[in-house]
Amino acid sequence: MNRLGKFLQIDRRWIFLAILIAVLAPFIWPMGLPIVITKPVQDLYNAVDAIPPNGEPLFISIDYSPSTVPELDPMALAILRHAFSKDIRVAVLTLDPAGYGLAERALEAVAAEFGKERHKDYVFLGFQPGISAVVLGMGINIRNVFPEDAYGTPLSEIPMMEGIRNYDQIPLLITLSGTAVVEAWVIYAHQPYDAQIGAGVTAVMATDYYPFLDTGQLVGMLGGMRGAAEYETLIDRHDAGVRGMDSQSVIHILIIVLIVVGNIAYFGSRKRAPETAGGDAAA
Amino acid sequence: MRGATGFSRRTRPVGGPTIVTATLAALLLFPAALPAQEPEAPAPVAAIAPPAGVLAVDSPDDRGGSVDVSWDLSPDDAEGRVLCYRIYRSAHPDTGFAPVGLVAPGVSRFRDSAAPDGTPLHYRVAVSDGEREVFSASFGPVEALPQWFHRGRITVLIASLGFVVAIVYFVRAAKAGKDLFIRRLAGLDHMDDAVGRATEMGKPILFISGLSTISDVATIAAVNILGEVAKKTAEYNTRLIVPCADPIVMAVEQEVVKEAYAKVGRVDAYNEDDVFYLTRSQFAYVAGVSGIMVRQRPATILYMGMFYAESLVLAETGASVGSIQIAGTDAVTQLPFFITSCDYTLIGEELYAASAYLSREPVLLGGLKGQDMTKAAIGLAIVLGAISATLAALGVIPWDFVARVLVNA
Amino acid sequence: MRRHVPLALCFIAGVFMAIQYFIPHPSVQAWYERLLAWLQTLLAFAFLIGTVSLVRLHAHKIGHKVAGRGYSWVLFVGLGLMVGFGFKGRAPGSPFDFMFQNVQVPIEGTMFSLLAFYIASAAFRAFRARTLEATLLLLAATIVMLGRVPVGDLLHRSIPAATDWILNVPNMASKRGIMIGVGLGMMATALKIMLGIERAWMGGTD
Amino acid sequence: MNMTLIGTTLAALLTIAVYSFLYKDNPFYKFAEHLVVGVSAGYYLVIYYYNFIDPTVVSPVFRLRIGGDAILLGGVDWWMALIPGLLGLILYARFFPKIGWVSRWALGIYVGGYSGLGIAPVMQARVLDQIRGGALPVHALHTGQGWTNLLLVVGLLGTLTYFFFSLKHKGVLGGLARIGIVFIMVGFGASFGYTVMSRVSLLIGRMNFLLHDWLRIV
Repeated sequence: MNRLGKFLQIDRRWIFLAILIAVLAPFIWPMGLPIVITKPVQDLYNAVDAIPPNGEPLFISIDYSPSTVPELDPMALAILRHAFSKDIRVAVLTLDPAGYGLAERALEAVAAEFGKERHKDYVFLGFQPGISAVVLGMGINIRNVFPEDAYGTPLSEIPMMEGIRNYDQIPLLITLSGTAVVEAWVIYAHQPYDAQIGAGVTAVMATDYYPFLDTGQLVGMLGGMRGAAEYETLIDRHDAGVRGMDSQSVIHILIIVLIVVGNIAYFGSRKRAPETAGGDAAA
Repeated sequence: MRGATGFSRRTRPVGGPTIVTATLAALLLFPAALPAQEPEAPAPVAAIAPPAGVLAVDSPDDRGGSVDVSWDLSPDDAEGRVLCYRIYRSAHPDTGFAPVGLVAPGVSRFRDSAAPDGTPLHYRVAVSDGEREVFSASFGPVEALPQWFHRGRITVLIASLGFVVAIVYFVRAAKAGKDLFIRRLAGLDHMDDAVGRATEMGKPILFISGLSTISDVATIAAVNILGEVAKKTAEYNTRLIVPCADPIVMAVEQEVVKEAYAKVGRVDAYNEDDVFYLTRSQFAYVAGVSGIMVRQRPATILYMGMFYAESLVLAETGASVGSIQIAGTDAVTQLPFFITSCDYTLIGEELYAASAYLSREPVLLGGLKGQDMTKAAIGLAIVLGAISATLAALGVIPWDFVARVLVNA
Repeated sequence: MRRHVPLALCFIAGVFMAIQYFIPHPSVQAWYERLLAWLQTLLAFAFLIGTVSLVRLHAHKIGHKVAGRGYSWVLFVGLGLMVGFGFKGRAPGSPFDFMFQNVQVPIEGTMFSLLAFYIASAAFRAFRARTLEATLLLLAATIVMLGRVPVGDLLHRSIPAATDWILNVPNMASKRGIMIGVGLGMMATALKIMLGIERAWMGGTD
Repeated sequence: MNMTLIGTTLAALLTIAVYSFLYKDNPFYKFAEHLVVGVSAGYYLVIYYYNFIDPTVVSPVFRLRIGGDAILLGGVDWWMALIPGLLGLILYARFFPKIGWVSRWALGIYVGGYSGLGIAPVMQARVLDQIRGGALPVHALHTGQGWTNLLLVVGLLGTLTYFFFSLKHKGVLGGLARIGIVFIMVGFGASFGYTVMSRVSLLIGRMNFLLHDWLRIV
């Protein structure tokens, strides 16, 4: 085996070390690279922007758990900031038991930032188990599934919820999720009740939902940390999303360099020693 | 598509003729719209014009308790004088109206989802400019009723029935002894080798049936494959380890493995502790399975079923301990990772074909034939749809027609 | 009784759940909701069976003095604490919540983040332009990777557009095709289960 | 030393224990691994009990309450709550070999119910809607959109053909299937590339936790 061939057998722990360095470096030297806005993000932004102030509330379903916080939390914050800055009322709920604390924290933080009043400008409905049952139930009457808000106030006593019965009075519902919950919203809220659904998903789920954007089953979508960064750029409020994109750039380039170098080594070593081909089968 | 089951969100623009009609109607109907017991609405001279053309119908395709109300916007809406529309309901045509909802200006429809079933109901729509409310004529009677059939889903019903017929027909044909061909599925051809390799090396085989519950059809497909794999490991006397992430899946898989061992007469070799529950929690499960991989160093790892983000952690850990890995999943998002990290991967529907392929049971092969025929029909539908859309775009046939066909298809 | 009853129950439950989709009438929907709640409850009951299996496996390790049995004790402590705390109270700030937030969440989050390392090593190891298919895979991956980060925009103007095109055209076409195929496979398997053709779930007794 | 700090420190040490697995398997990882398996198994046992068994069975049957409402002993609601309880209990029959087969009754309902539940929505969302989305006009090949639509239609047909199992992939069918696999591979490459970002995001999140929440150095 020649030197190039040996490179292909390199201990993968060197790659791990390189990744670790790459993720830590931008923490020390921020770069602040520019962000381009994509259509699904612009669409979602426009949909939120079109909601009349102090009217029917924007619903945000915080359907993620702590494992996807780095990608989805910045989205929640950016959308909440957008809504509150335009005096749009917000109702937050969660279909993930682990999302309760996350939803509450994000909502209270941004509401305090804009001096918003609970029950007048925003409401936290809390968690209900049984995803499809909740989504379907909200189509009949929100009060059936959320008889009271997270702190025990009956919905009938919450001023901003007056007249809000089901999806017909919800101009837009945004689900933020790292799982297939998005599909539940599409199948059980959009399909039967024609609810307008927007989504914020992890980068990995995003490709899955492109067909739904195309068919109009989703109004718009934020994909991964970049989606959050784009939204932050649209509302002109840079935060964790934009910051994280620097680390992202470095690691993406590193992986591409690894692929390129790996292929050069592979073809170089094969010319001289053709028998080294094999090992892991290609697709 | 949209609007097939509910209202369109678009509001009607108020055109010239509409304004005239609405004003006329308002003038004509005005007195009737002012019942004596509604004191908050005195007859003003320069009042805003009430909405006309109020229409209330039982909401279609629902479980009852709901009425759809629509109206023509007040002519004053376009001038921005309207604050809101309030919808009133009563059991009588001209008394006892109570508000049931409120909508913003520019909106000309409302779904009253609290309507009592089976009672004659009357509706009125009042327009408000902030100071007073002006009522429309009442419309009625209308009854809210539950429906026994969801008309919007007739296409789904027909398509589903067609599919059932296709499957049943080919299953019966297969039972009758028709010879059925099945194309090669690369990963599964190596199943025997993979089991054989484990036997030679004296190392176990790890079978991971995904993280989903048995309610996921992919998990059931995995269980079917496990049955075939267990038969082989029983024959070769190779240890089969099955860590589960769902307790019901575990219960089912214990049955399946035990039965497979019994079938080849090796019930003594079955160890119930090898088919066990770890935890339902996604990455706690991954932590546990990764530990099993690095300590047991299985010769072969099979990933079959529904997978989420954990796929690559598992497959890379498996690759690092030198296992032969065969994966199969219908999780489109995870397929790229299995393809890069595993030796063979069953893509999407191939997972469902696997049990037929491995068992060669005629009824299962028949079902597969039925699927293929449906696929051919779908391909044809897409081609025909594309052709008619093209013809419409070229102006040969009207778009209306295509739209109708596509929406109802 | 052993074979026909479960198959009959399976058929009846399946047919009911399938046709309720078309019947909005409350008399049917009420049963649908009831049955759905029963199914979820059934799963909840099964958790005890699963936990018993886990406990038995590790009790076995301890009983037979298998190497590393100390870790089985660690597992028992974790399990015991959660169940003990859990039945006392689960509100935020409770010991149950403390364990969840400071043991389960960080370990799971960290396991998840290992993917950043593994995705790099997988790309390096497997992305070799050996065949046409493999080449397309690695080219598409590289372009999309560049297009997802701001650096890509700086490198060449057309990279984000190319990324969008790959995601919206070839990616969409293949995803849609796979989705339809998977849909057919799912429905066929579900149907075969209801009809009792596919019966591996009950041990495949035939 | 308050509880928050203790919690954060515990979480940070466990985080580092898991990362040590990247170097090699070691006692710290084994400790974290067994701990999290135990803790999470306990978590789900408790959560599922309180979210399902308690409200649907235990509360109505023994405390005669559904949610906040009282029910009658022996009434319809009471019996309806008893059924899932009995179904759940017969699952445990598997612990007694002689009557183990009874547990299949509950499994039958479970498996059958979920099988049936999926059929129509899958037909709607995964098949019919996708056919609608896939039938695009392919005229105007002098524009980008025309070609895009043509590719979408051809790619979709190719992918579908690839999943033909009962015919040999030869001739036209073989050609289409080949086109299909090309599209599939490009799609997979795109998914892979697209995913890198979310994985790195998670790593950034953990590093943020260690450096900011725990050590407070950034």
